Amino acid sequence: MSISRDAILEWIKAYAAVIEENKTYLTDLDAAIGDADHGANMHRGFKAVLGKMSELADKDIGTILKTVGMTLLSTVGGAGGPLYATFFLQAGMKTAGKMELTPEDWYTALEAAVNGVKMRGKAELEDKTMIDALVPALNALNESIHDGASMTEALQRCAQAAKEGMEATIPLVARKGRASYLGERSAGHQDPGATSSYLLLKTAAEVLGKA
Amino acid sequence: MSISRDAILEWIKAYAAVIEENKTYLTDLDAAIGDADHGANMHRGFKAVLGKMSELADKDIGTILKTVGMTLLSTVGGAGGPLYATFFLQAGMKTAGKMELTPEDWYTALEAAVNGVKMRGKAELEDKTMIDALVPALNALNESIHDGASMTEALQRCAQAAKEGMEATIPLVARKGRASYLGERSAGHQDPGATSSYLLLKTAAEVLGKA
Amino acid sequence: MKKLINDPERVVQEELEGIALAHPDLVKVHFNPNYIVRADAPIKGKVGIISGGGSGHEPMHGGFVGLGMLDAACPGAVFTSPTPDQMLEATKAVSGGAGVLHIVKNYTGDVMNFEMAADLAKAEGIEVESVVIDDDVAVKDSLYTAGRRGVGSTVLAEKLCGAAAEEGRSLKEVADVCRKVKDWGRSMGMALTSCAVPHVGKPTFDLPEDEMEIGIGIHGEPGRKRMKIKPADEIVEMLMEPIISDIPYKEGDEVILFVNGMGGTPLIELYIVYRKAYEIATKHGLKVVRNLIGPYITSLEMAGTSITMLKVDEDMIKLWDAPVKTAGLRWGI
Amino acid sequence: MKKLINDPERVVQEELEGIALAHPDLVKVHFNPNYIVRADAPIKGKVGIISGGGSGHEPMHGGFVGLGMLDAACPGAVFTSPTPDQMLEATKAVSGGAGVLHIVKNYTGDVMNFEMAADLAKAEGIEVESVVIDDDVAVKDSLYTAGRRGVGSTVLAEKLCGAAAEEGRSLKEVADVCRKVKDWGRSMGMALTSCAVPHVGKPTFDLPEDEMEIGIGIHGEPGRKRMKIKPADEIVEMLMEPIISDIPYKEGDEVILFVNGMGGTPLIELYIVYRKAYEIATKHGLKVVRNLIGPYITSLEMAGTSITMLKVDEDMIKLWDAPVKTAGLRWGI
Ligand SMILES: Nc1ncnc2c1ncn2[C@@H]1O[C@H](COP(=O)(O)OP(=O)(O)O)[C@@H](O)[C@H]1O
Ligand SMILES: Nc1ncnc2c1ncn2[C@@H]1O[C@H](COP(=O)(O)OP(=O)(O)O)[C@@H](O)[C@H]1O
Ligand SMILES: [Mg+2]
Ligand SMILES: [Mg+2]
Ligand SMILES: [Mg+2]
Ligand SMILES: [Mg+2]
Repeated sequence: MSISRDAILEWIKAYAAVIEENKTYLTDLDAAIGDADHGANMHRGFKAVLGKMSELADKDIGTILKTVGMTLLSTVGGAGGPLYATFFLQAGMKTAGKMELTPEDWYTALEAAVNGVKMRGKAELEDKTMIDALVPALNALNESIHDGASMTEALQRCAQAAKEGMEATIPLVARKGRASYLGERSAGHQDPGATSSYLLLKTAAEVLGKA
Repeated sequence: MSISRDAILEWIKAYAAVIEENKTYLTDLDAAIGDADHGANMHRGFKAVLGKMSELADKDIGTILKTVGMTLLSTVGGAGGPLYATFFLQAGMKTAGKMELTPEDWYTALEAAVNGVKMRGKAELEDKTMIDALVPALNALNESIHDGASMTEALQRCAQAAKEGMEATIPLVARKGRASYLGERSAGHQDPGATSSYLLLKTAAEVLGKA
Repeated sequence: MKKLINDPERVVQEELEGIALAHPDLVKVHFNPNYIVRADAPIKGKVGIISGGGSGHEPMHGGFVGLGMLDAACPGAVFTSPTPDQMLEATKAVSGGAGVLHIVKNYTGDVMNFEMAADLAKAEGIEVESVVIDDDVAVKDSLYTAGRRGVGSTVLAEKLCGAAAEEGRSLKEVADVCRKVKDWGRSMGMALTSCAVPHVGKPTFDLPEDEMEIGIGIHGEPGRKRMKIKPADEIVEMLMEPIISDIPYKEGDEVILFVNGMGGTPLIELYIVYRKAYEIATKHGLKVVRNLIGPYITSLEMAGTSITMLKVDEDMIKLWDAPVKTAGLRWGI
Repeated sequence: MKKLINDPERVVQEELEGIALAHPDLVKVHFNPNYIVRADAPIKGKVGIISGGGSGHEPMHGGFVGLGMLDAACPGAVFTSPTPDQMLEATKAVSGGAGVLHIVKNYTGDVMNFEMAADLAKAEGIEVESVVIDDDVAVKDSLYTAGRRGVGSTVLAEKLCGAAAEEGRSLKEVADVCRKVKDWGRSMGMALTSCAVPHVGKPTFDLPEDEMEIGIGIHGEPGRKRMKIKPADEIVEMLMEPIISDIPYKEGDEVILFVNGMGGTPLIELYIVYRKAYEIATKHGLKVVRNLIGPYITSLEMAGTSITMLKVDEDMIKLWDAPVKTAGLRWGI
């Protein structure tokens, strides 16, 4: 089973809808330990991405992902903007010219994306950032592929790991991003970026997994 | 029966205490249709007046009342300041050199005081100001004296008329002072200046009436 | 309502101490009676200009003392007009022999106290002219009432008269500039929230989360009417319409457009207000030749805005552009 | 929380339209991408200076564009750092051949976006230096975290660097001035109330009537600790102590003392704060040689204050006194 170009477009569209739905939720999470804008930022970005959909109708996966990245870069701002932009730009580099992705291709793209976020933000595991959702998710995907799991299952295990990583941010004291200014007071709250990252991979499981 | 110098000092001291007690009440009245300072203004003024009491211990009534007026003039400010200052300064002029007052002297002093307030503020009856308490009070005092009432009774009828005048300000639409900016919205509230004027004459009845 | 103060009774005293420490190059602060006076006062041969009023409207008036604006300011207690002794002493302190102008805002207390001070100063041989600013179109004008309040035009009058005095004009000429501002300036304000007088400690009025007051003064007085809150553009229309229709401004008239913040409204919102006010003025054929945007005549921490429009002639524009060096307004020097 | 706006999504757009109408003599406003640039940019041979950050801190940064300060400012959405394309275009618009300085506040988003913009500008052949201001002593400094936030020193850096660039200094020299401010400036803030981001519509945090937040940032982030509200003098001590003990200021050091309003705090209170801050600085043997008092780096309508102290040498005092002509800060011209 592979992931088609159309499925990728579906994923992006579905995620834009998920963001719209979770805008207030993400902003509320950010209000507790940040500056109350993560939902609005992501929403502004993915609304702009939706506006690009028509011009992407016949493009390859690399172009689609790079366009998403460039659009996020110039519309989101804040920390989330460059990080998610880098995520999609890096994934787009690895998928340049491709019209469909094998599980291995998908892994390679996700790995580049996550490394891009690490490189850009210099956060480590347990700094209470999106890295805490992305890295376990990437590892879970890797293992699933090695275990010979189906694409659907691999994507589900990936999303499940992201969810656990997101939840594991709750007790952490933030060391990166705006929440770090709070010191000990940041403990007890779920990281908004880890949450939007989990939602991205959950949407992937839902949309790409049935492809 | 006459009013002694000491009784006048007692009256001023008693009124300072009444103002202290009614500070919040007067300010609340002023908050509704003015700027929430009448209580504080009068309190500041009469606190300063109390500070002058020792130097007035052996002075005549005229000097006492003029000192009260000058002190109010330089400490109260707002509309209340010059009006009450004028009240006491004018009363002081009419009582210069006197060590006690007959009922007629008291009437003459009060008449000059009320005329001073009228001249200074140019308010008419029913403009919703202290005039609405002072003028009926003055008239009642006049009638009582003509009726041959006792000093005690005359002062009581004077205070009673001030009270009725004060209450009659409630339905009025203000035409003078800060409350006039409210137009129709000033109706339904009791005028703070009329209230402090009533309290002044009520204190006079209580203190001077038993002299 | 929370405030950065130590003692409600000492707010003005401590503020004045802060001003004295902050701006010794510009002003001297005199205590008891309280007034803020230009560091180099009196200036021989120059008309002195003083103003004053209750505190709580900062930077007005103390922040406008300095070259090209006021010679002295008399701060009263919060929202309470100052007393004649302050005004008399300030008048004497700035009297350089050419007379002194009193710029008075039309409130019963201010008018009476300044009147008494002017009488006392005249008795001491100082020539005094007084101009009473009454520009607030929210208040119905009538011979039988206290008339209109003095608000935003006061700031513009202080700037223009200050420049005229600095140029060496006579007391009558400086007072004439002030009378022009009085005649040609109109204002109206609104509030989203009340302010709280320090010694009262609670908001002067209660305003529900979805309501606003239109036609507010600068002392936390309730406005002319209360209504559901509206978008900024509609609010600006409600303020501009009575201003424009009050004076028969003619097409082609040049104006200074002053969008004032009441204290608690951020600058970002004032520019949104300015945008619409400019559009409305322009649509009426008025030419906005100068502007002022910011919290200049405030009402403690009140959220809201007032708009002032002043018709100007060439001379007034020249006076507006002249150098001014005060803590609250500065350019050209 | 009530605001004078039309549409939460259009706040920045309409504010920029207002600025464009208000200050055409000082700035041009470019839309899409959004930036505010000096009317006379680029200036040949002069180092260009740009800064930027989320909106909601007005007058910073847009109000500081003009002669002697910034060449351009990039406003992001409210409290959200702007994007690299804005910064790139602004960099190109102010590049006069002598290089461009990016003054960046230390927030992850600002740093990353400016980094990407600098890379893009360098790729287009423009020499860029970036200095990241991180002066907030409320935040513990550590190699393993995002470090300290950039707050009040930014305003002072923009003034001093602007003057240095105006004098014709080289990119490295202007950046050196900025690094001095970064090294010698420290700040700390507090809030009495929260602010509300327009599109959220409710306060970012809830603060009971008798409590305050100490160590607040400028984005409505909660502070380091919450406590019962105290008299102003005690609050000022709590802010000054960590500032003074963070840099080993020496007796006799000269400083600029900057008392900033967070947006909703009236000037009268800032002078009460200044009074105590001055006293504390003086007691520590520091000489307050210049000051700045007012709302310059705000957090929407938040009530509160921040104090910044910057040690200065003779050159920095000269740069401070140099003429500046912007909507938000002006003197000497
Ligand atoms: N250095 C970093 N590396 C990875 N993720 C980060 C980093 N800094 C912040 N983040 C993520 O960004 C999220 C906040 O994004 P957003 O609210 O859009 O930006 P900002 O913090 O600038 O307002 C945080 O919840 C966190 O997950
Ligand atoms: N022109 C006037 N004549 C007589 N009394 C007046 C006049 N204007 C105001 N007052 C009285 O003054 C009172 C308000 O006093 P106060 O609150 O101390 O002054 P301010 O209105 O300046 O704040 C009013 O309630 C009214 O009774
Ligand atoms: Mg955020
Ligand atoms: Mg009053
Ligand atoms: Mg008053
Ligand atoms: Mg942000």
